[in-house]
Amino acid sequence: MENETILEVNEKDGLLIHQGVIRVPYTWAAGAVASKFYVGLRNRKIYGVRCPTCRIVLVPPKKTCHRCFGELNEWVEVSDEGTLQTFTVVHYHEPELHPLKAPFAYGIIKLDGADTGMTHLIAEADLKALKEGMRVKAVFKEKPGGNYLDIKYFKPVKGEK
Amino acid sequence: MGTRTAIVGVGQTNHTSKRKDVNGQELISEAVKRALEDASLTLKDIDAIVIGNMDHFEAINVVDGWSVDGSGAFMKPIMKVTTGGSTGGTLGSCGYYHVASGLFDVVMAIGWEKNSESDTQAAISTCSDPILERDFFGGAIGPNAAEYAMYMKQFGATQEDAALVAVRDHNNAVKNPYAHLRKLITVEDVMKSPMLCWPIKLLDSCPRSDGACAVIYASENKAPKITARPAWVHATAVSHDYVYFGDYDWEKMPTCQTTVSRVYQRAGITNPLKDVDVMELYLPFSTCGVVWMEFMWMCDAGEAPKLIRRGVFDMNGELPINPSGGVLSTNPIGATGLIRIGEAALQIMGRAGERQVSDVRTAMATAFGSCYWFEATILRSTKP
Amino acid sequence: MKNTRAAEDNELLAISSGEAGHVYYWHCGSYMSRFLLGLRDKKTILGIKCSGCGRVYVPPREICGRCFKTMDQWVDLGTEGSIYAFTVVKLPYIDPNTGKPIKVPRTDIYVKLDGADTCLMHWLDESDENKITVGARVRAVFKEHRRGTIHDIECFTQI
Amino acid sequence: MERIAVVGVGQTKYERGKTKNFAELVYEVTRKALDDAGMEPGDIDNVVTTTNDFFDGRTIACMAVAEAAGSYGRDATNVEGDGTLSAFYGLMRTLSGVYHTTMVTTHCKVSEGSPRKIFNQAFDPIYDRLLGMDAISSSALQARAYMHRYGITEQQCAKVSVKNHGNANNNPYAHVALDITVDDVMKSPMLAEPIKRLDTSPISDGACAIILATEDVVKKKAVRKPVWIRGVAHCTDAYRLGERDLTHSLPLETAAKKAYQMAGVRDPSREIHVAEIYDAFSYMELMWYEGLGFCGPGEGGKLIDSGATQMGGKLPVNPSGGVLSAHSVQVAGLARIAEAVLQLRGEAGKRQVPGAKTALAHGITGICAQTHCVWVLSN
Repeated sequence: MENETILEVNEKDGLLIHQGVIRVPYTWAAGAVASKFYVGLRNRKIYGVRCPTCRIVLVPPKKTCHRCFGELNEWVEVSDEGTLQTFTVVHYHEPELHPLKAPFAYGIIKLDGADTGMTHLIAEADLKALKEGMRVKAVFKEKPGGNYLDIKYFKPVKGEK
Repeated sequence: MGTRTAIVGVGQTNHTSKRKDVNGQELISEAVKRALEDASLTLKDIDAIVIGNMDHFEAINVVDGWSVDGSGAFMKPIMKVTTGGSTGGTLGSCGYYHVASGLFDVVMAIGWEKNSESDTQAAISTCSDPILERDFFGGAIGPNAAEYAMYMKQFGATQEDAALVAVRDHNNAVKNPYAHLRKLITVEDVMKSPMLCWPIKLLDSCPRSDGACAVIYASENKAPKITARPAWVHATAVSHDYVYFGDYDWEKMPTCQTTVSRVYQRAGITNPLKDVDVMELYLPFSTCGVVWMEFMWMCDAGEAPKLIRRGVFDMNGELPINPSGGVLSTNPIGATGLIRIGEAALQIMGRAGERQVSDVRTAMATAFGSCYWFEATILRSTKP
Repeated sequence: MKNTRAAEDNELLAISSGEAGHVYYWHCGSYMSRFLLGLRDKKTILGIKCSGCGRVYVPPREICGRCFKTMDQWVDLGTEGSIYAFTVVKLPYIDPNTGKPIKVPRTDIYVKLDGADTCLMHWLDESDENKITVGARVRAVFKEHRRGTIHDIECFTQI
Repeated sequence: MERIAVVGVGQTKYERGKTKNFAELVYEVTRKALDDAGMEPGDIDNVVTTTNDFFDGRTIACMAVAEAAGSYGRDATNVEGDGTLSAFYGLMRTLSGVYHTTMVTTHCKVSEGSPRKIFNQAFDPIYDRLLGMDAISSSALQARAYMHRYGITEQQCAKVSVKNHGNANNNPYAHVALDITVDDVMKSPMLAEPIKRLDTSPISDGACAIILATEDVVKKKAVRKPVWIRGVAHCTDAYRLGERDLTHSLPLETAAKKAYQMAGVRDPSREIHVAEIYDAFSYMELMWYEGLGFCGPGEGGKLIDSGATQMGGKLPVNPSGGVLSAHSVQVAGLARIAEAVLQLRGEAGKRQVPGAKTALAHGITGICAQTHCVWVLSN
């Protein structure tokens, strides 16, 4: 069965169903821009880029502005605190996908100093008390791995219910 | 009748084995910016975009949406087309039909691949039917090797004849600043390179590359305003005849024969050696540059080695093939076919730099992939 | 991936997908199922003939693309044929099924079964290319334990 | 634009776990579309197939359906995305003067793969893919943003589910037909707030094909009841959710305006007689009402409350039951076109909107409907 695509064969009414798995491993180059962002997270700093034409700060950063197609190279540090724009509390289980166990929340957070929202996880929170406009703060991972989860999640700022 | 359509701009990245400094979107944007610059246009002038690659090389679903930051498709129409190795040809056709339909004036086709992000052979082997063929599909090399083995036996051709094709393409690439492999080689180098699948050796084979290419198509109203010498599309054709790899009648390359006959007929070409000035052919192996010549009406059966030995297809020959260095020197798979079209267009437009063939009026580009599918495009300096 | 000592401005990171796999349940459909059950239960290879053009297809399928017609003439092709093409794979590329390198050398062949117009792909139990010739006669070797996959044929062997 | 007609349509019944393979599904619908058009395979001069390598579990997935779509000996190509986009490419090819009769096919067996993981692969591998979002959780972010901004209620979304699942009772191709109440929807299990089980579309397998032809072909072949394409447009939003206005679909509005302009439609709420739109989740139908100009911004809830979009209303939306009752992903948009065609021919059976003369079909693709494609058709 090694080197065979088909792992399981199911038969029903003379018809076969073949079960297999595709496991092609990928390594995606983050590129210079995202790398700089992740190096920043390692130092607990969140960087964005300013588009001089559109006068907006984009977080996470990117190389080209989607609006004016200009090259972005004006780096700015933004706050690790921001406002929750929208969110959802997830109740179903998808262990191979979800970094947290349901129930947990996803949100779009506009960090102070940024003009675009950042999608992320919301935890250490009373999920029933989440609301739009709520203040949240990034919780950094102890041992950064150089990826999006170097921010573990966002949590409500103290004083928020 | 449809709108007459021309290519007015071409941009490509400096292709290489691995681009760590950019992600996929950023790689794409390099080609897009160069194409816009080549045509002296801005993104505002682009009415629609088509993009393509092969999904399992990078594992990005809905590439059209993902690409926006690189392709410039924000608040524009974009769609994705893909047909495996021939994706680049498919993209060119799609760009052409966008304009020919009369619905869009200026359209950009983008092909890209970051082959470094996965194991190319693992990803490509998923193109075969999982129930039947996946575990036995070691790539296109097997049949192509057998094809050449039979050709040698039947016509007395040699491995050196194929090596001459490899030398031609590799050495042409030296003059192409965008090519991935740019090193002068000799027939001896080819013959001494490691045997991959007898009689095909390493230097007879295409590399895998990271790269992107963008080609801008414009309508007959817009094209002459954008550039003084547009490359007019006279014909495109494709043949997708087969489903299983085992179905293929590869001894006769019927998909190549069908496609080539169709474009020649549509463009009024009877003798390509006389009627076409330059060709950019998707030759995945040097051996194809020998065997397929007869299917492309270049010569009678088995005569190709004579033409190759005589240098007919060299830069200074009667019909230069692959001045860019071809697929043997550069192969970001989803872009490869589009690079052929872009290079053919540059030859017509007279913008091919050091690899320019003089006075090109008719150029042909092909693409090849999937289940031995074949695509072809004929470009001319005159309106159809 | 995590070179923390590199200078900040030059450090280039990469993101890895890890070992995740994607599970699929491919339905074989009635034609392919009958073919696979032929291997499993009768140790024979079935093809199908088009009443329009007379081509015999293996693997069998519902339609002849050339004639755009439904096919229903099943043909028992037996177990023998000849090698149409072959390649000895020497590059241990990543097996998309396991994420690990395949075992090499491995000989992939295109077999033209007697009476068929298309080829069946499989393995040959010979990895020395000097001992393999195009046109050589081959026979399917069946496994003892068969479950209705193409691997019910262990491999082909030269007669 | 030269007049191009849809001359034939074919659909499978949508269901989970269809036993036919990809090619057999596609052959079923190409055969049906040819019979429907009164054409022979020889009348088709080119083919556009639609595949997705992730759903099909193979790269170059279009290989599997080439014979079944009729690609042998013909110029053929392949789109990856919603079927409305493949049909649009088919329209371009038919208009180009190179071809005259185009077969467009699409198939998807959502049940064979892992749809949530497949959808997750649309997220950026460099950034937020690791969050593990899929169609439900990302759409939930959009649903809440939209509902919060305009005060749309969960009950109003539930009404879409009740309407469309009910309409599905009249559609023999539909996968999930239900007689349910708003209360049933509200009580169905919460998946990702505010989206509940009955606000979502099912996992369906199926295929659809349509044939496009020039006016000359329509005349020559004496096509019965051609349905004319009056306007088509598509448009794409920013990639990242945080860069979009999730509460208002600018690309939908843009595509709709362009399609209406081509079609000469000034007031869609009066001139469109029936619409088949891509309601992957119940809230989407309300948002798309607004983007399509069936009502003003934020008035989607009021429009469903008014009953205008029910069968018998002023502008019935999704008489077929829509995507909520059959969601064979890449097929869903082309099925909307096929359903619109049946309506305009007066052949929609029990789901027929009487006297429909102008119909709208709509498709989406991408995270939170990043791309929209709008079709206006008339008889």
